Amino acid sequence: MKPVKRIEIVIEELELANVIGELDRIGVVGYTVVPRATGRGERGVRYETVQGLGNVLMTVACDAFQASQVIEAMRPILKRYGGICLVSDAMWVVHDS
Amino acid sequence: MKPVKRIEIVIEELELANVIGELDRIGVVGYTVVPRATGRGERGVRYETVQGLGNVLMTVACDAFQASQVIEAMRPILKRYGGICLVSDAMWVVHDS
Amino acid sequence: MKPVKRIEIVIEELELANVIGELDRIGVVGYTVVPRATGRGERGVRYETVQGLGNVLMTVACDAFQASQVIEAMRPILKRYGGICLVSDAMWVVHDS
Amino acid sequence: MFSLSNMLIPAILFFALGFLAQLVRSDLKFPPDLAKTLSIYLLVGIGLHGGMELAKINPADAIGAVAAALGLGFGLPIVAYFILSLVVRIDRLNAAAIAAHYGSVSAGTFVTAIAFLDSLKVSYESHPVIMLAIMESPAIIIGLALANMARKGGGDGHGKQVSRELVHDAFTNGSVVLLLGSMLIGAIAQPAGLNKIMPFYDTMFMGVLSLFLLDMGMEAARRIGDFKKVGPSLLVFGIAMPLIGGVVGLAVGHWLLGFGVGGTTLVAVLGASASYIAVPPAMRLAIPEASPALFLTLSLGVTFPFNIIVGIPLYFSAAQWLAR
Amino acid sequence: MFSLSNMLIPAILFFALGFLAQLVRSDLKFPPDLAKTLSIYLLVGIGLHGGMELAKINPADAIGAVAAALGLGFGLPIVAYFILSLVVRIDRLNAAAIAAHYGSVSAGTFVTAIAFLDSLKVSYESHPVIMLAIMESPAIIIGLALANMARKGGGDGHGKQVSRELVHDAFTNGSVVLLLGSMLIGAIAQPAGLNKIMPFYDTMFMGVLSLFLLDMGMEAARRIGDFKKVGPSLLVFGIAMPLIGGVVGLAVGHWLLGFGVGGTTLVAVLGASASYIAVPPAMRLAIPEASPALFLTLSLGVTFPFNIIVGIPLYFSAAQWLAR
Amino acid sequence: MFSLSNMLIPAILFFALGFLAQLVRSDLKFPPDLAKTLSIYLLVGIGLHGGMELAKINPADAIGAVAAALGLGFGLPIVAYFILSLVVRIDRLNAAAIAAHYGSVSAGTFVTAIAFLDSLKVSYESHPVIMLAIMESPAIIIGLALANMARKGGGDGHGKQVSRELVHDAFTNGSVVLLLGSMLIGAIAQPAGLNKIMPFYDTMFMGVLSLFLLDMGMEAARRIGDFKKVGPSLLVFGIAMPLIGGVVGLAVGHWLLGFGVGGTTLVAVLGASASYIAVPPAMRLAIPEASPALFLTLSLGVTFPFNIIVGIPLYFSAAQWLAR
Ligand SMILES: Nc1ncnc2c1ncn2[C@@H]1O[C@H](COP(=O)(O)O)[C@@H](O)[C@H]1O
Ligand SMILES: Nc1ncnc2c1ncn2[C@@H]1O[C@H](COP(=O)(O)O)[C@@H](O)[C@H]1O
Ligand SMILES: Nc1ncnc2c1ncn2[C@@H]1O[C@H](COP(=O)(O)O)[C@@H](O)[C@H]1O
Ligand code: NA
Ligand code: NA
Ligand code: NA
Repeated sequence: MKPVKRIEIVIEELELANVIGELDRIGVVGYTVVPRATGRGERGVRYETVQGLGNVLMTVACDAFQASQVIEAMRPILKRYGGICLVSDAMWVVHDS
Repeated sequence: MKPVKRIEIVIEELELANVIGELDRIGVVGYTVVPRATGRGERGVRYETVQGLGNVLMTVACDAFQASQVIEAMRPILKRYGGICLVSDAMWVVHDS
Repeated sequence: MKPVKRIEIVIEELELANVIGELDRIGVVGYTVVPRATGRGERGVRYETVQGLGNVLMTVACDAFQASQVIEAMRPILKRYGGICLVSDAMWVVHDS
Repeated sequence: MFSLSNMLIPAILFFALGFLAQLVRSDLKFPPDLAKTLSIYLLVGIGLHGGMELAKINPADAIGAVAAALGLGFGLPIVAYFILSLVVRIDRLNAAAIAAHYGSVSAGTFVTAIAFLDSLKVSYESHPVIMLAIMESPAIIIGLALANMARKGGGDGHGKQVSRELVHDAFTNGSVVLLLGSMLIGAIAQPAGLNKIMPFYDTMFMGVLSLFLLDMGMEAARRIGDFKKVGPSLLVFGIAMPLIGGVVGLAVGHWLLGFGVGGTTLVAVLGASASYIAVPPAMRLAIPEASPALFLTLSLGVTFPFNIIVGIPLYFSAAQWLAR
Repeated sequence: MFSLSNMLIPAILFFALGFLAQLVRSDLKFPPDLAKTLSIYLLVGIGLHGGMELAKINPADAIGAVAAALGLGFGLPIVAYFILSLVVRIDRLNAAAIAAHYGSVSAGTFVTAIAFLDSLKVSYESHPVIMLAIMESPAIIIGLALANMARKGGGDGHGKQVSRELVHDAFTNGSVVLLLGSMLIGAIAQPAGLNKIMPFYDTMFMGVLSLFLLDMGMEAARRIGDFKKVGPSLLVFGIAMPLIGGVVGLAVGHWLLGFGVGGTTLVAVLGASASYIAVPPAMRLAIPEASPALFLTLSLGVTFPFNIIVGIPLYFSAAQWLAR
Repeated sequence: MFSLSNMLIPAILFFALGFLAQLVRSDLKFPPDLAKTLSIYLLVGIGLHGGMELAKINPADAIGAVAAALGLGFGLPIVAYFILSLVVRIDRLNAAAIAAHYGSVSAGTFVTAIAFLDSLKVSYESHPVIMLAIMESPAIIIGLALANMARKGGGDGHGKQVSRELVHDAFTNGSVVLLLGSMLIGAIAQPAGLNKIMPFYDTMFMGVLSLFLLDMGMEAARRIGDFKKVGPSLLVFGIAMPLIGGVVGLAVGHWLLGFGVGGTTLVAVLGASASYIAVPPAMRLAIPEASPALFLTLSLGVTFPFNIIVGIPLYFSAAQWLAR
């Protein structure tokens, strides 16, 4: 087991490609996405009335250094399009140990 | 980034309106819901055989004070209808900072 | 509220029965599953092209002792079939207290 | 007369196929929303057809059927409740929840009965469709009332609020709205427009029903794992109660309403069938102490298959016997 | 002449049923993917039919319709933008986003208009289908351009990249691809093969449309909660703008293109309808500052129901009046 | 004779449309469950039709076809395995997994072949349907056996348990159950009932197939991104292997089973097609070391499109040539 940061992101489905692009740039390979989330925030209620306008819930486990880069990359996206990003600590049951 | 409580709730879809009502009462605006979760607990296996009887997974990020109110509001609901409520710490990458 | 371990597992849907079998063996009753997750990891992108080949996101809340057993049970599965397992701390708003 | 070959109607064979698929633990699985979609289609289809037929009859003529439906809907759950409390001897809250399921109806069973009658070229009255729509709701109210009595008033604030919501939900639940709504549309829409819509329902109806029953067969077989939890006396109830409801329905259809063999069979099916769409969520909200494992296993896993395979032909034979 | 009984075409009644179901807070809910599936079916169906018809006409003949579609697609959002900025006086970014919706079209409204004409046995030209496909995209480009102007160039790197993507998306969005693609298939596929496919579309089309409108009725009514946010002057815009677009469409259809009553009605509907499939995601990406609560409520909650219930019969009556 | 215009059957054009939509990066997307729903429909449809036809022939007559199916199902994956290990020279576990896909069959390809034959008004024997159902499973067993050999027994407890499960799954997987089940229903159900169900399948079959192929076209094009991972020699295998399987199928159909042009074409398609429904999950469980990126890209991204566009007309021309 090794300590990692667990980043949990809720964004509009439309923004997903954008966020994955940022992960690629940073060099973060792994992520998991749960589609079709609904929710409510400062911008009101969001559900998938129209393709692309629902939320997705993304989880990224990575080390602290990469996490800080992901966080910085998320700031402008969250500002522009809304959504949330929560960071917490977890232990990763690594595949090969 | 600011420290928040991350509340994770699993309840029957039918109860969702009820829980959102409690959040409204407390003044918690934001939440995210993942529909169509299945699961197993003290009351056996739950999946959506019938509309409304599946689980949903709800995540609420809020400050510690609101969190304690949400927790109190959840207790009677969990007792009556089952489900779980987990609370942990996280850092919130705030939109505007 | 009582402190618990929150285990978060991402595996291929096909493996779900296998993992639940391990939980049964260990004596862990409760779990929640979110189906239809997609993701990317060492084995490339995973989405449900074919029934059973998508990811599911499983959450298990249990005490530390059971958690360590679950973790050991997950290691060979993760090695063989891929996926991730993250462990963190949470407080459980217990039903009956 | 009824013979084994009547069982070989495709709809029933598809139900058996689904059941079998699940028994041999096949990985066959229908997308979760497919069953919902198929049942929306079936409800609208029955509604439109029923509405078009009902438009032809004298409204006064339907009053008897409406009254009978209300009678069955309010009466049968009370019968079921007493059997459950006094004979099966389960706790009152579970008894109330289960009773509500048996007082209500199963549109899937009703449609299968129609397929059965059609395959035998037996005609039937159009009134039972309106009875189907009406009988969805009253049992929910009775279930709630029985539970409140069992709780000696159940009068905390929460209970009262839930009661109000429940009564609202009972009359606005999706199946009722779809069925009554499309019945109304079938009755009032201009015929030219209806003629453009009906091929969608006429051409596909039996095919859709088959797929629906294939899925329901799997769902029913999935419930077998819970038979242990239900226990032998409740399992017997799951077969005895449809027989009781069926007999009451036969009597109402034949003597009270004066229907022919087809219509009487359909009223029997209304009496015999148990809800698995509208009532479960209502009872879950109203009586959270009751176990879904019990009421779902009984309605979906025992009574539904019993009615599809054994009940419908039986009620039909009885209706024929009455009509001799 | 048009009379109230024309309103009783089932498609519109099903829309009303969905609306009502939501108003009485029924728990009726369509699976989220059902609406998408139904609209894929409807788009392919219109496309194939349109393509088969278009194959019969002289390509040169269609040039006028194509030009008119481009004119409407580029012109109407500019009109809408000025009304929104100068009359309704909302901020420029929201104005740009809303304008784009009104410059584009709603396939659902178009199909309902076809159902309406069919129910009155009114024939129509095949050109409007190609106009429907063409008009999906230009308004997106205009919306983007207006937003860039409002931002005084909007010229940061992010903005430019989004612009490039948006122009790409405008021409490759799903509805456009489905519609143009099936139109092409309808035009070039061998007739024997098409004859095997068309029963799927001919038999089911009106039935599917009814279910689609049932769902859209619920969706429209769900938006009523946001009327407060939208405010009275925007609500008035949601009804005035389709009337303006409808009048422009009537003029274009009747005088410019020389269509008959049916074709003119359809062009009016193209002018009057607002997009709720292709444009919302495009505007969300292009103008994140604009509020989806505004543009979705206007297009889905106000203009769509207005066109279905009032607009279509109105444009039709006007087209009849023009054709006297 | 076969000419280019045969390519213009709508089903194939829709496949091309889906492929193109994905290539131009359109946001067109089918709901994930739609493809599953369509393929349930198609499997039941082929099954019912096949069963009704098979009911007319002498069971003894079908023994040859059954034996041939088993021969192909057990033989082809072994051929594929040796080509993959000795010629393409990939590791044995990936070779075993890929081989299993090519020994099994693709119902989607089979149905498209039927649409192709129908569009040319070429008749065909009913036996290939039963071969389709039979050929789903054996290759899974062979794949497993080859993998166990590659692992030198693979004999840890886990391996043995997985093997047992796999053999079970091979014979109870959803497609097999649906296909055999509806074949049986088609053969034994009372004709009056079947006649009520068949319009659902007859009217819609080709339309549903088109939508299914539209979706498969998108899915195939999505796989192009993985071509790099697959590498040139495996890509060549993805085209060579269907040709080999097609030739074997032609020989079996023409000489061994004595079928006409239509039936021979269908047997060739069975030999040539690779599974993408039943085998992938089986191989994922049995040989977790094998890469899904390889076997899915080959079967869905290379062989499926090759068969739809080039293979089917080719095998048909060859069958015509044999039948001269
Ligand atoms: N406090 C919160 N807790 C959980 N989810 C949130 C919270 N705030 C916002 N969200 C999610 O983020 C989405 C966009 O939020 P916003 O940009 O604030 O409207 C919402 O639709 C929710 O799904
Ligand atoms: N220990 C647990 N870990 C994760 N989820 C749980 C746990 N216990 C219960 N759940 C979820 O809560 C739902 C209701 O639980 P219960 O009321 O205990 O039957 C279950 O269907 C699960 O989805
Ligand atoms: N670092 C990560 N963060 C979040 N999810 C991951 C991560 N790595 C892998 N996953 C998930 O686990 C699945 C299998 O991972 P792998 O076995 O590494 O290919 C992926 O499809 C992802 O859904
Ligand atoms: Na009943
Ligand atoms: Na417009
Ligand atoms: Na093959």
